[in-house]
Amino acid sequence: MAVGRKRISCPPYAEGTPISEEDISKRRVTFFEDHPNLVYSWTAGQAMSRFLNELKNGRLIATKCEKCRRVIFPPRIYCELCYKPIDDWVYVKDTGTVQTFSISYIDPDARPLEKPVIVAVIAIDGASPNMGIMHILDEVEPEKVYIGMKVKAVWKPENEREGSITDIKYWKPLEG
Amino acid sequence: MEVEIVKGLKFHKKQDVAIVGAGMTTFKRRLLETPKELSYLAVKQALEEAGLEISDIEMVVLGSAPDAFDGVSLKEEYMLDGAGGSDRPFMRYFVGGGTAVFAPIAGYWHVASGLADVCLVVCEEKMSCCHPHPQSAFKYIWDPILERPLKPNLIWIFALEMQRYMYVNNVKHEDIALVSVKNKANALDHPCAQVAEKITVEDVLKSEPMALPVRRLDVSPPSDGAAALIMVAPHIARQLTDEPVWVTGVGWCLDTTHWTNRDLYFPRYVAEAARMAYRMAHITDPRKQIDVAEPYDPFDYKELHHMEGLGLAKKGEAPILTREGVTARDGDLPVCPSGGLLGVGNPIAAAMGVKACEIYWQLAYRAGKRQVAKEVTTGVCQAWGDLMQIGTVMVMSNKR
Amino acid sequence: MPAVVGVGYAGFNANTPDLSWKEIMYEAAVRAYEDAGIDPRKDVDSFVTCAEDFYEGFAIFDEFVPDQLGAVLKPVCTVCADFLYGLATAYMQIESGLAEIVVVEAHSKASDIKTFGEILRHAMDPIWLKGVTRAHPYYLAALEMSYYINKYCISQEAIAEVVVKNKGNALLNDSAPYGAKLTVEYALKSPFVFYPMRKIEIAERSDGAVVFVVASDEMAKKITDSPIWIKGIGWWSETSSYDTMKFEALYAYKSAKMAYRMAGIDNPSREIDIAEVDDRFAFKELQHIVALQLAGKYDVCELMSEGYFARNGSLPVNVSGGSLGVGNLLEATGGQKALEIILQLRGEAGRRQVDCEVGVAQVWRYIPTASGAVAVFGV
Amino acid sequence: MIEKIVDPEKLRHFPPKGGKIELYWIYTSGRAGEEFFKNLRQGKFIAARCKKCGHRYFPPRIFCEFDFSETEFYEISGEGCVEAFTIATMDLNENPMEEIIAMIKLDNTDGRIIHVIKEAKEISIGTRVKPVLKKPEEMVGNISDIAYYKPA
Repeated sequence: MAVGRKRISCPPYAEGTPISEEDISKRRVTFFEDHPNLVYSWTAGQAMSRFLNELKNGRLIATKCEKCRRVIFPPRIYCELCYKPIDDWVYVKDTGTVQTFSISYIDPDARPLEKPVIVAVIAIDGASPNMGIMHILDEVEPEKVYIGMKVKAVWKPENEREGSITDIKYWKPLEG
Repeated sequence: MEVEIVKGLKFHKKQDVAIVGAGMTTFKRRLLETPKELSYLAVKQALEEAGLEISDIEMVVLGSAPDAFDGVSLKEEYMLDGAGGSDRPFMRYFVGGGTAVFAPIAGYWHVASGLADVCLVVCEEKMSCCHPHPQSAFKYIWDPILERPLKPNLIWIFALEMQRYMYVNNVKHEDIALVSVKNKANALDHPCAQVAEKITVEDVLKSEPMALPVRRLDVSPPSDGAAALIMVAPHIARQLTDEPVWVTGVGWCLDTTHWTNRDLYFPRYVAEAARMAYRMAHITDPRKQIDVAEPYDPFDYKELHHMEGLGLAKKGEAPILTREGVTARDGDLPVCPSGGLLGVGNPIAAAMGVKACEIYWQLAYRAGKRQVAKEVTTGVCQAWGDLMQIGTVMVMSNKR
Repeated sequence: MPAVVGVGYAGFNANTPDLSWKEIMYEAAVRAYEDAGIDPRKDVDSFVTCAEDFYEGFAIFDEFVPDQLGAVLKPVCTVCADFLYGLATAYMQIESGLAEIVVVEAHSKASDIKTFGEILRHAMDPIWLKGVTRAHPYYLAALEMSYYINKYCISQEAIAEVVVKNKGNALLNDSAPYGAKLTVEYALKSPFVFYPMRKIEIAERSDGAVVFVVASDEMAKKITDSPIWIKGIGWWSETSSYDTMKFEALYAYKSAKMAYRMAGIDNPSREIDIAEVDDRFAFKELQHIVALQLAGKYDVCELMSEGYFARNGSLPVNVSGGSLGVGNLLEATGGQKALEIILQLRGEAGRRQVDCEVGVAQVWRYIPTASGAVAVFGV
Repeated sequence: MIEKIVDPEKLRHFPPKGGKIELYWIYTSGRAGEEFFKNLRQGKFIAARCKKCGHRYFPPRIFCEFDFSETEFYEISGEGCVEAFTIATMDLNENPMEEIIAMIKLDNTDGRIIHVIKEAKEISIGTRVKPVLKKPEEMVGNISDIAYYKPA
């Protein structure tokens, strides 16, 4: 064991070497660039397979737990609170209530968007309270969105649906 | 049934845990050093402060957030030599952003279980490797079936939570912006700070919109950096110093994956984690018993949100405390005296440097210019991570 | 001393198109809770999951853990390592008084990965190694094999014996998708994909999940009549880079030393009755047997040919079929190995049961690493 | 309980054809890498020696992983001999290819390099090899600046 701790008044820190974006683009520092081809195809499993197949039919499906009497959406094959298998499938409506929302000016790579996107958590009608999903709102001015607003799904035409969450194009206000 | 009856028979640790040294690198948007080199630099500082050699270290814990930042799969194995993991037991823990406080919690049980007497905790993140933008890595935190096809940005989830918090507690953006103003100013005294500056509430409210209500200055920047902490058993601590800082409570808690099924206005995962840590540390009234706090502040509203989760303020009260200056460095309850992530930078896991390390330095009276005005005995640090899911809390005290 | 009081598993199959990664974890967890007779929502203090981001295809896998384990709003954490590291974490949490019952989980959904080679390559040192070649990263194991067999004069036949033995053992294991009845001659005809490594010596991937319920001393005695004690546990990292590696499985030697010391084992080759070692490349089994001190480095080939490590031999190794028979379960590999030891010690291994009281499970963190863990179990 | 879906037509994978992680990474070479690749442009090989224990690292690094003391850089020839080799016949995507990859012990160091061997009629353990560098104007500052190794 070594000698013991130093008496210091300021915390120890080490100086890194800051470099800029330009140092990279002008190759003033050396680096290795890699574009790996990392590909996955996730097994949707029991709950999500049924959910995706129902989306193709233009319907939203949830599951039900008889013990805690919840209608669970998005569906899963277990009730995570009671820790038991769920009891049944139930269809829920394609309308809901905005729980919270945001107006996004950036895309996933943090680049500015030309037209802002409105994103919201929508609690689905027919499911238990707070059972929501995240989705996009449209056909509404950003300033006009409010928490508690009723919205309705706008589906893609039947022949364009492929069993994906994007089969719902967006959600729009239920009333004018 | 039987389990319930048996519970609580044996619930004690093998030994107490003390912190004797910490170190960190400067946080910058882009650093030249490799992840290995960054870890090495931070470890070296911590060893020097503690007065130890690498050969004294028995086990190493690494905390590092997504592999997608450094761009190396199994990245613990890649950087273990820089983190001092060569030729010793070495394990990495990872709970998203919560790692910043979770890694020291893991270090705690390495020592408290009696398996190690000297444990080195290292946190590192090099976010600048990831392109087109460090934020792009967060595309892959979303559910691959329900959410990824919507092309979400990380900021969305914060904006949604912030909106809900403002709505339920009736908080104005002006009050939230005060946090950013306070932390960025606090960071002026931090030698490692990346974005320390004097700004005003107007600057925040007028800054470029990202995902409203979140604006540019509400957000902490992506950074590169590393931090290290040394945790030891009491008999080692005694040899090294008269004033170690003791870990008195730890807690962590993970909420459901389905974040859209929860009311986001209150972080119940932080509340649960805090309950666990406070019970261990015998804290019954956190607002009175805690002298200094470092809640996780990647966004300005998050500091308020987490203060409420930690029980340092009642629901909806945190903005008022901030407005009244209670949380300033010279206030009654200094919060983020380091400058937090908003001021110093946010290299996800390496944020340990401004959370766990900062509380250690404050309690050891070694924080230099950042030392809070009041006398301190107990401090709490907290981090948060995943999809609004995990709370990790650690309570420290300079009295055993 | 903490003990394993319940085990559950799902799989192991080459593919599982009917279950998502969450559902496969759920299946294994339900079985483990049933086995231990506990309710996860009430009784469990802490959950540990073992996962690597890029094996799953997520940036933060920790997010997707709690619901299916019954761990909502409970202490849950992720260890970025193999199942045995998770077991070590459970051990420490119990010994430090943070928990009395801990659940450890690991799983593999390798069939969701479309470009396995790319993902392995992504783990290489980006500055000094990644850009060298576009060859499949198995070449790294082949280089190690080349170094190792040359240094210790390991014969091709001994390595073929490993393949024949493990794939043969797998025929008695209902959850081993890669069992086969082979001969050494047949194995030696398998083409070299990475000379000196043959195709048949590389474990294929498979899906599955393993869940253990671990309890403290007192708790284990109360809730079950047949606890399997974790007598010792060790984990160790040698180094991260190929330039300082010894290529002698030093990680296994050191982690075994740690585990043996904890378990009070002085003479492993006598005191251990059964072993499950990492055999994701066939030569690794020989290397690991030596590192675990179950045989001398110059006798191991001979003992292998004599049937010393066979199911009915003196020291059975990889009775489950090993990874060559069960498949490469990524981070659940150690789980499968520990599971086999638990089943054997409990006397629940069915047709492949051997007589044993102390068993050891060992795992390596796969290419490109030199880290691993060892656990010693006893009745 | 609900009925299990078993019909393969109804069991879904998502995305059906596979989803790619749309990221790429730029790794800076770090302090030691910077020193190495800048010298390589002049045709020089750099290794590093631990100031305390004397371990001679290749690839060079700024710290000794065993005693955490600093290192100093020194020049080496870049030549060495083959310690282990493999003939890879399968590429990343499991398509056929053929390439000799060797682990080479470099002279005057305790370290190694893993690289491709070309222009070799036959190879065995112990074969002496030397590096073939790209032309300075083609160098980009990463490991591919060493084009390959060939028998000396």
